[in-house]
Amino acid sequence: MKLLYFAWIRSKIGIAEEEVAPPTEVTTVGALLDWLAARGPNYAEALKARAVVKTAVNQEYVDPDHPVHVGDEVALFPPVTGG
Amino acid sequence: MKLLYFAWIRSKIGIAEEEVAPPTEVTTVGALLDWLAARGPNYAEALKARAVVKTAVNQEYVDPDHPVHVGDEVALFPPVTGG
Amino acid sequence: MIRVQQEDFDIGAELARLSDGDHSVGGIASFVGLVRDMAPDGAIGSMTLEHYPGMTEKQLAAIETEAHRRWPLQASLIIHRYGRLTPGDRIVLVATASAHRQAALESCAFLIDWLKTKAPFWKMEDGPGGPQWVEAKTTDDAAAERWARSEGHTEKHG
Amino acid sequence: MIRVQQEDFDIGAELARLSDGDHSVGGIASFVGLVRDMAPDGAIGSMTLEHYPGMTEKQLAAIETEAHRRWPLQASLIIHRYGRLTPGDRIVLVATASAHRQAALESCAFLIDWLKTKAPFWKMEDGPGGPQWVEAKTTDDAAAERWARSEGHTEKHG
Repeated sequence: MKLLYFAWIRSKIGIAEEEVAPPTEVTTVGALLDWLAARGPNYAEALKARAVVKTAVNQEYVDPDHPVHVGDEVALFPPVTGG
Repeated sequence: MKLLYFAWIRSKIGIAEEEVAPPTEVTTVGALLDWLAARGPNYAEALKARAVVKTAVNQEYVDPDHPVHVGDEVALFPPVTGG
Repeated sequence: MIRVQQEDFDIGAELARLSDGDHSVGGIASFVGLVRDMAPDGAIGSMTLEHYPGMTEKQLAAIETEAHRRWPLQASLIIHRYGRLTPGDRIVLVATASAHRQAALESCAFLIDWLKTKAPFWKMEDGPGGPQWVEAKTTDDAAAERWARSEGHTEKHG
Repeated sequence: MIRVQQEDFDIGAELARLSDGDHSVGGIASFVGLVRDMAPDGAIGSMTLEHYPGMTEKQLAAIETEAHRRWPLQASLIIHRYGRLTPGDRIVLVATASAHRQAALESCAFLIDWLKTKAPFWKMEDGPGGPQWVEAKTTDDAAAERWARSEGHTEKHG
């Protein structure tokens, strides 16, 4: 599973992307965020304001109950500020 | 009093502008139109659909009960179609 | 700013000028009206735009002043052409610059809607059956009417 | 058409291309977003726009498709820049061409409102206190929300 981080979530975690292999019980985006937040203080800090963490799976916006699978591209980012 | 005609009102009357000296009882735009319509078949034809004849006095839109005075510039034209 | 002219205009240059040197402008909304070939058989070769010199400028200036009264605008521009035009030609440009996107978008729509019913221009199309005066559209009256009803709006007070 | 690029764009040329050779276009509405100098002391020297390559194009294409579904449009264009920009620089251009004025105006507002909440771009401002990520505005959510509510509209069926 490929994870991508953008804007201040990237700054706080400290890397822009990584390959991860979460345990098999991590079947949703929400569970993935919980698992990530427990990986270290940088992750915990980046993900603590969970309500403002937007998620995309394979480049489409999804809700926390959306399933994640091996091979997915999952992106975490704050609310967008373009335009 | 200077009269200006535009678009199909000008075409029907046959001239673009003229100086007129209506009788003193012509004190409003509405009375001016009545007086004009009686001046000849070209005026009658141009002004017969009175509801679509727009009027301006000194370059401001006015209603039929607006007063007219010696020296005014009075314009008659159909609904505008610019833009 | 108001311009009534026969010549074409350069949209890129006009819009660039609207915010030139003013870094408080966050957005520029614009509308360009073009001559359409309305005839089903594509037979309209040209049209002629007549206007009422003097009153045109007065009305356009009044419309622009009203837009600045209703929205917080840094700058605005109305250019309207007259004379002979052919399909695809630019007729009119309205543009508004504001710190706020919605103010620019709304005031731009307001300017073109009001201009359509207030600025003394008349179109005559040269069709296959000879020249014909274009009839006013009731949808234009309805579009202008909605601005008469909606005096207040969010951006001005927000 | 969608373009995501670092380079600036030429508004006049882009808008001219939108109606080029298509005489059924009666109007082109556009919105250009510019970098504002937000700091009260004018201290923002530059900003950097980050985006999510791949998803950006996908989202912009989806927004554009939705605009064509809702309004009768002849053509549309979204250009969004990324990278380092300074106050006064153009960030984004959205433009819509239609036979009908209201369709062009409404769809243009729709495109920029939706883009603001859906296209994955993030602004980082280089202020006097160092770089700072720009916070999303709730007014942007509200602006996008109003399009979620207003599916139908006059021009499409009129």
